[in-house]
Amino acid sequence: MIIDRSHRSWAVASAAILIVALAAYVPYAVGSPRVGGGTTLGLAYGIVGFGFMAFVTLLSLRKKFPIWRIGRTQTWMRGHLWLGALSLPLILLHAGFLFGHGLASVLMWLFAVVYASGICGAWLQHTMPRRILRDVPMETIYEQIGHVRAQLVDEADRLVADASGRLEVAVPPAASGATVLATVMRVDADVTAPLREFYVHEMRPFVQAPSRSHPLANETSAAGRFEKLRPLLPVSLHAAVADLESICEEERQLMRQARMHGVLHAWLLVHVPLSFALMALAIAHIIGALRY
Amino acid sequence: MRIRTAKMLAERIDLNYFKRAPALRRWRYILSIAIPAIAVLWIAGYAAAGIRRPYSAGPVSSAHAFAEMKCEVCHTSANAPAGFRAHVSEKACLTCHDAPAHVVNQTPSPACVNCHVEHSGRVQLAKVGDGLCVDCHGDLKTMQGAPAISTTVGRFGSRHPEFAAAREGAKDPGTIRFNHALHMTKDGVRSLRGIEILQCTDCHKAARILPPQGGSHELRVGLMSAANYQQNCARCHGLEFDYRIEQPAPHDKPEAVRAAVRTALQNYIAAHPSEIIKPDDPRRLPLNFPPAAEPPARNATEWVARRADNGERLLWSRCDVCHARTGTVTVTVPQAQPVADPRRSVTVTVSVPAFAASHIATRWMVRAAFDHTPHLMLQCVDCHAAENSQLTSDILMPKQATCATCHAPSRGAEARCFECHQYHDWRKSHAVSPAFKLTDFR
Amino acid sequence: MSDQITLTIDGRDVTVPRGTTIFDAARMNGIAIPTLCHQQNQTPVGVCRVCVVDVGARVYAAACIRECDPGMKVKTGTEPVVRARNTLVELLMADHPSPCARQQASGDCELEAMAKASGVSEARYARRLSPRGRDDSSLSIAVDHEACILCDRCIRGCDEVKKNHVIGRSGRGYSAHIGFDLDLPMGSSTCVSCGECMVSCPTGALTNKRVIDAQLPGETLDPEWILQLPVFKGVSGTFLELNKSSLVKRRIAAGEVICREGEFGSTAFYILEGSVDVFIGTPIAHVKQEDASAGWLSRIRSRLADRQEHTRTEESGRRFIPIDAPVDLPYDKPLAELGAGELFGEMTCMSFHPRSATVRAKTEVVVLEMLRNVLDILQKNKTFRAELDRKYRQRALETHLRSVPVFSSMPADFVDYLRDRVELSRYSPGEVIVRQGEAADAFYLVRLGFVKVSERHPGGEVVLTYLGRGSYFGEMGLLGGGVRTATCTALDHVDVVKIAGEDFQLMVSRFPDIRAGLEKVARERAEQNRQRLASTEHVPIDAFLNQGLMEAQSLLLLDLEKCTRCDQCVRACADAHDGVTRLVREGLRFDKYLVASIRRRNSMEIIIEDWCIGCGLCVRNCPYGNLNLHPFEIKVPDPEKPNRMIATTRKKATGCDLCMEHAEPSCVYACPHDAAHRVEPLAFFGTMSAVKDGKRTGSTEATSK
Amino acid sequence: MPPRSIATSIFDELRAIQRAHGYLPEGELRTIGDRLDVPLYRLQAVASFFPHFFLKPPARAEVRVCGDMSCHRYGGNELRETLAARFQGQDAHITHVSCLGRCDLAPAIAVNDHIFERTSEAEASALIEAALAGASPEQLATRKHPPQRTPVMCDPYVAGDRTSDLEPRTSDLEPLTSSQYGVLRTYVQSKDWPGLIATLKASGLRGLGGAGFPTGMKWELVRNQPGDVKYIVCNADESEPGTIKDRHIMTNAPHLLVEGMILGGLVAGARHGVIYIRHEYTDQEHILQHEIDRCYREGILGTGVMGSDLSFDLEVFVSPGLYICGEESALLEAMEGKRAEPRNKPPFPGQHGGGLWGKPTVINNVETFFFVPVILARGLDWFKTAGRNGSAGVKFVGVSGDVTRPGVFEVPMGIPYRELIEQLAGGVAPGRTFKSFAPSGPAGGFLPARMADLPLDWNAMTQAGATVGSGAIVVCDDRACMLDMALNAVRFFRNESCGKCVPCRVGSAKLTDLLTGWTRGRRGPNDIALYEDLSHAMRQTSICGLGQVVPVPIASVLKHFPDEVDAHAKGVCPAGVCFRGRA
Repeated sequence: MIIDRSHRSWAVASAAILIVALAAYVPYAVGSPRVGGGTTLGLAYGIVGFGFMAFVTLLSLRKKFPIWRIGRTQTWMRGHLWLGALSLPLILLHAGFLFGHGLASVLMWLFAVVYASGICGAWLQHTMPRRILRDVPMETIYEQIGHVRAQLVDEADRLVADASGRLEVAVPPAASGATVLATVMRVDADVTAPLREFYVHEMRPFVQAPSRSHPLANETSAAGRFEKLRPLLPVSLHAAVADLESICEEERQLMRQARMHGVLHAWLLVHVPLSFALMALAIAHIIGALRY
Repeated sequence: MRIRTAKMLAERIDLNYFKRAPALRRWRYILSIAIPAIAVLWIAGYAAAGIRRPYSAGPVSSAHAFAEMKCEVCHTSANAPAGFRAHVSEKACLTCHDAPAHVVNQTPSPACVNCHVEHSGRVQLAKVGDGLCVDCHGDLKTMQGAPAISTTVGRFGSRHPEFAAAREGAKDPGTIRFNHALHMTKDGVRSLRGIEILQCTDCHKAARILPPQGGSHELRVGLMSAANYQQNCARCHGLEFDYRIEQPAPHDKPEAVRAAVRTALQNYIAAHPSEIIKPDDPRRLPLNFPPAAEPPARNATEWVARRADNGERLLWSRCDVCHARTGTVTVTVPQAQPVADPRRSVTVTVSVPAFAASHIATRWMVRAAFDHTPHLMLQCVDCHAAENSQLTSDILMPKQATCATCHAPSRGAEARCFECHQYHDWRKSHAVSPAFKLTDFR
Repeated sequence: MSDQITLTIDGRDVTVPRGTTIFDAARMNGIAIPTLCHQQNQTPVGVCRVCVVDVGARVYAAACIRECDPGMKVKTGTEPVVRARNTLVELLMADHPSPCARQQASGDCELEAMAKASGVSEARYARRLSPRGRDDSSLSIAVDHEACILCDRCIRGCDEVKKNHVIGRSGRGYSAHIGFDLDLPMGSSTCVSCGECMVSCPTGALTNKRVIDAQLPGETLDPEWILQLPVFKGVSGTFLELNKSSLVKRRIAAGEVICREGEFGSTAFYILEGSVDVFIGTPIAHVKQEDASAGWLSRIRSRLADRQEHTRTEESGRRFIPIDAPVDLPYDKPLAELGAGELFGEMTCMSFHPRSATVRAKTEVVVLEMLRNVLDILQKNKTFRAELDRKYRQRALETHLRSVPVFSSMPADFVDYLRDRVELSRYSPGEVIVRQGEAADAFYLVRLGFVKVSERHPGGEVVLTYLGRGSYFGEMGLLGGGVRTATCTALDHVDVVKIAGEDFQLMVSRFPDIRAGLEKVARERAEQNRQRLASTEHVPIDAFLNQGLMEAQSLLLLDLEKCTRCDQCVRACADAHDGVTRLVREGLRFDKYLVASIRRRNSMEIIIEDWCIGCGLCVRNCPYGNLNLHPFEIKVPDPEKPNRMIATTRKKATGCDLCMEHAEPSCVYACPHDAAHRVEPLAFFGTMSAVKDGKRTGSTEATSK
Repeated sequence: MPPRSIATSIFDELRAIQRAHGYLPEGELRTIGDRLDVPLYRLQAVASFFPHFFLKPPARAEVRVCGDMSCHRYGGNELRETLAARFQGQDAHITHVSCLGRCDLAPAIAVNDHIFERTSEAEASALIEAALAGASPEQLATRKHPPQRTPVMCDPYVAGDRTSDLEPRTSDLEPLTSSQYGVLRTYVQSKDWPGLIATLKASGLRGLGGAGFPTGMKWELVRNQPGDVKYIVCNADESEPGTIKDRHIMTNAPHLLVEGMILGGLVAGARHGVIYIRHEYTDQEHILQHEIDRCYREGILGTGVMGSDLSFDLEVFVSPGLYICGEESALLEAMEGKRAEPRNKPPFPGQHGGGLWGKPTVINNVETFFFVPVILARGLDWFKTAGRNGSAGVKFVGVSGDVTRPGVFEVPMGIPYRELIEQLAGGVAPGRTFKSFAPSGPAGGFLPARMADLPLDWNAMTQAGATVGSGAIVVCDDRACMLDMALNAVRFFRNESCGKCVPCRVGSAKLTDLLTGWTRGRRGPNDIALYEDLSHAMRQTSICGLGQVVPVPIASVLKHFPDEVDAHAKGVCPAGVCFRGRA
């Protein structure tokens, strides 16, 4: 979610809450013999802060039921961002800016990590989509990259087969674990031989299982590779070569997309589980606090 | 060119793909369950192992350190409703501690833990924050009647009322004329032993003050004792009244002084009957007592009477140096006649001067305690402006601001209420018998 | 001048009539000259050159076409001649997909036989690099251009022998190939599938196509017998012989079910005797897919999701359910009867749609069950069409007219008047029915299939609407300026009822309420078009047209600068639609937006009715890939034992419905990142392009060729 | 006024649609089919045959770059690739086109059917950008060079600039009569047709289109065919790379062509004549049409030629354009509205069943018709002695390629090629070596420079294994790789093959592939045998001359430059042309 002008009311409200909280805290911190969760105000901070955190955590539950008409997810997301952001000052006020001991300290650290990852995530969500849009014009659905890739292999196979008559690629049984392609090719002076050779030995392994170390994974070296290939082939094949090049480009973009998608979503691996842990421990903390 | 129409792109997609979670999402699910589970297991593990440290709110005070791992010592659940809440009860505290009440008509009667907050580290529980006091004293209400003290007390140095003694217009209630400036002159004072430079401590000494009713708590040490004639004044301000008698008159009530003078003279003449007729040595008479041209005494009684009158006159004038004479009183004294028959007792009524009571204040701040001991590194005059004081009525107590020079939050010296004031009225304290043995906590 | 001439062939003196070709002269004398392009029943063309012989001239002569000259010395088998001939065979073999379809099927590919005979085992020449491809569009003839040697035999067969004039050469030089009509796919051409071309073809280029290898169950018929049936008059006997297994006669006892709604089929039925009931047992109304995830969870879901009961305005006023037969079923009582001489299952057979209704024999019936190839032939057969049309006029025209709300009030006498005056026409997929700008001379009622209505614009074509059975078109031209305002194109096999202009004018003048109804609809249509076009002024129309966005009423746009690709929208869509998503997060791009789904409404809408039969036509025709077929498991009553329920899987087309039962589309509602938007495309992109001041980047994908 | 055309109107119909829509939409084709009652496949057959017609909407800029022979020498193919790369992704379709007939002003390109000569890359780019920006054809046309009109030396009617010192034998000719069509007038009055034929036979005038069939015999043959309806056709479809002489004649002496055709028509008994002109020669078409209109106005054409009882109509037929249309029977097919596929011969056009619409037809080249009135006007003796070294006559030759003054030259027969190339055409560029020359475009093969001393003479050339052909001399200097030139020539034939017969359709493609392999150093051990088999089959079995001459360029290169060909097999291109761009 991009934080833009449409967030103004949220920002104002958050600022107001923050100001109120701070305003209440100042005399409290000055006047009260002690600060912290045990005091009335501290407890109040704790309750409100926990409330925010709980709401913020509920986003993931809300996402499980996308069509529930319980407020637009977007609103929830805004709440997630702003109330989540507010929860830190409130919890700090609750704790009197102390990290506490034992569980409380673990909570604080967890909270810090969750918060930091959240900030990081917000930043990523702010920037990565633009980068993906810019760098991966042939983007597809992340979950379908494998599927699309298989279709690209098919497309390339067909392309080469169409261009050069037949393509006999025997893939050894997967059980053997070998990735080397056994190929049977005609040996006569066939103008398409360089194409097939290139395809079977270089491009197909790349398209099938792209690796970043493969020469075709690099735009420049791939372009060079195709430039070398072209003069070996009759002009009539150049269209096919251009198509293959485009397939490689798509392949590269898919790799890039997978990578960028990983970056865009990896923080969630930290954020979400830890926030659940945080909630679990926070509840333990609350129980402890209520009991003792 | 490869044709990539929207439709072709869309058709590449397996329509049910979203039902299968990709690695990232799967890991998110796994971790979302695993990590909270680990967290719960961690906390539950401690609970199972009986280790309470993780959910201790913090280390307990040094005094209670012995019970740090035994929560139930304080968190008794016996009286908790439904058995869940285990807040620290008054009873738990009072098991070991005597905590007399504050004042009878205070409005709320806070629980111990309201002020003495545990789990805040190795602190002294007695040192409670001002807020707790200010809560009430900031806007004091009482159950009944108007409070005798300021009802709006706040932080020391700013919202704390000026010490009553040091307020504008306050006067020292003492009646003893004492010119501090005169005594504290740098040139010293002339005494019988020559020029003497006086130190404050020559007159003022710290003293212990015990609670009036024999309670166990000392009120405070290090108050200054009141100056004392015998110790501090007599050396210079002697009460000799006759050159023949070495013993000075006692520093006592006038009638006692009269009796003592007469007794001393009677005893002297009895011992020296020859001197009845011997006139006084004019050189040894006080300057303002010119020798009377009168005939020699006829008898001892007359001699005593004459000499006693002189001596008393002298002495009363001496009293007037320090004490304020309020008039005369009539007292009945025994007849000063030669006693033929000692069994006969004849009394006469005489009049003697009367003096105001001295009213020397020994404790200026009655609601607070001050200990001079920690302040010994200071010069007395740093706080007490005695050097220039010429009048008894001058208040020499420092003002609040003087204290706040150091006793301010920003200056380091303790400025909280408990520094000077006591919450518990220790006058009402009583002994408590210990409920635990040390071995309980081994 | 003598009529007989004498010449020498391979050293033998032969005498032949003047005008005899060397080939014939040699053959008459027992000398076989190999050839590929020559057939006795066709005019020689001399293009394969395999029959070349040495006549002592500068170059060899093609024996098949060269007439004998007196005293000519012909050598047919000298080493250089054979060498040249073998080279030709080798050249052809180089590009031949050996073994070709013919060789595989019957082992009689003439080229391969010749290659084998002349010892050409493997061509030494490089293979063709630009494939000419296959054409699988015809129902009865498979075309493999790869195997074509351009012998022109099919061309002459089609032209000279059958006088059908369909096949010709297209292109030039090495890229020349045979083409049908304007080089159309054979199935879309005017080819009548007479089979002459495939009989003529020496290789596997044109081969008989078996729709299914298996024999249809039933009584196989002798072509002679079939040809005696009036409706088969004029059908090629060769064809029937070749496709014997595709047409059977079946006798069905009363009460037996002939076909069942929802089933897939590939046959059509022609009733010879008896009558049948046609009915819909279970309109797949509101068929929902069971959500496999969790019972209670989905219950909670649906409870919280707060659906409104909603009837689409488009549905109201419907009184008939169109089915794959010459009758419509009344909405409230879906039952009809068909009798002898009627054909049903046409759409199923032609387009492999699932059956749209259940048919049960009312009496004992005799039907001809046929596969697509036979039906195709029949439909091209004038006799058969005439018979079908007669039937239609008699019984279906009236119900059909009345199924259109505007005509429901038409009195019976006028229907009678129209009965014989209307023209019944048929169009193949892609064929233009009326063309924008032409004079409006008729009014059309769609009988079968789907019609695309589009307008021409400088930037391209704007699709205005799609019409199906029960819709009509052509009224705007007739009521308005007399000029067609839009082009109507057949999307699949389309049958229309054509009411001539004067009849139409008569109708509207006699029935003012019909006129008013038509004019109202016409005004609405015109107004919609006008508004849409008026708002396009701000939008770069070519880019819009390229992407087809013009045709949308509402788009789901994903702002790719905001979208984190979290897939919430897809999940929400699936949740809202019984576990299948109608939203595919891939496809059109416009600027920074991904157009994830497209929704049309009013005249532009694709309404997926509850009686969707899962034919997939809409899915195939959707240019965006926004309509998809999903399998739904449903329980339907067993038509044979009404008390029993049987589970079947039905496919149902789905498309974005804007989550009509909710206030806001679920996808937009569920987007956490403010990236999903439902927009009205013209307004939205209009503003956007105005803001961007024309610095539009356009799409990188969709328009690339 | 001219009567209704005897040629088909189908191309006019198609052109009209194409003018209206920019291409041939399916619906329009269906409409014509219905109207003319022509099966659709016939329309498709011709529309897809001629590159002139678009079956799909054309690009905004349809750019066709010539890369044959001379244009190849001037970098036409590189220009095409550069432009293609530069305008990739734009609405410009840049493709190869066979010879545009501007060999003396190479390289030539056509933008939206307008031809531009000697086009640099910058000029071409500017043109394409103008076209992309929407410049109309008329606007583009303003950038063209107008045709240069120079008088023809041997024109008996016009006193031209006769100061040329290059042509001593023809430049001092004086006009014999001031009135054009004088010869025709004489013969219309005398009707001495057998005499005319005798004169032509005596002059030894041959068909100058390349085949060299004696003209007098041809005319006599048609004249003697039974039947009333005969036709006479002028083959002005000059499409062979290097051949530009007819363009020169049509530009500068249209009246002699028309006069020759009328004479031919009257001799042969044809009432109708058609000038079949290639569509790239728009200017010439206009010049001829203008001349024809003038003739109709002056009573030279039409009913009653010059007041006599003889009638003759003449029209211009614009070819839908292809090299194969230069083949006489293919030309007739095209005129009949069919695919321009050559017919099996016999019957020949002059015979019954072989000509236009099956009628006996005289078909001659522009130059042939041109020389008829010239010879008749100037007399046999002049013609016989006009040549050098015993050769008879005058010839127009086009010299192009690596010479400094390319152009069309009117030269005496028998002049040595070396003189023609090195003196008249200015020779190769300074510092370059004259390496080889093609005496007759691609069809005549390549001869080494040492054979340049051969005279321009039919017999001498035939003896040397070459041909005078159409007089399209293309010169190569030492920068040319002969294998590459042979490939270029073979590729031209492949591109122009009509596809009717197997040897030419498949063989030309396979031969191109084979030679392409050679230029890339891929020559198998059996390739020569393969080539010989293929060459034999093509020469012997192709229906028409195109197929038969496909192997000629490579045969001549193998014969005269074997070392250069062999070097390629070792991966070396002595001229440094091939293998460029290879890593």
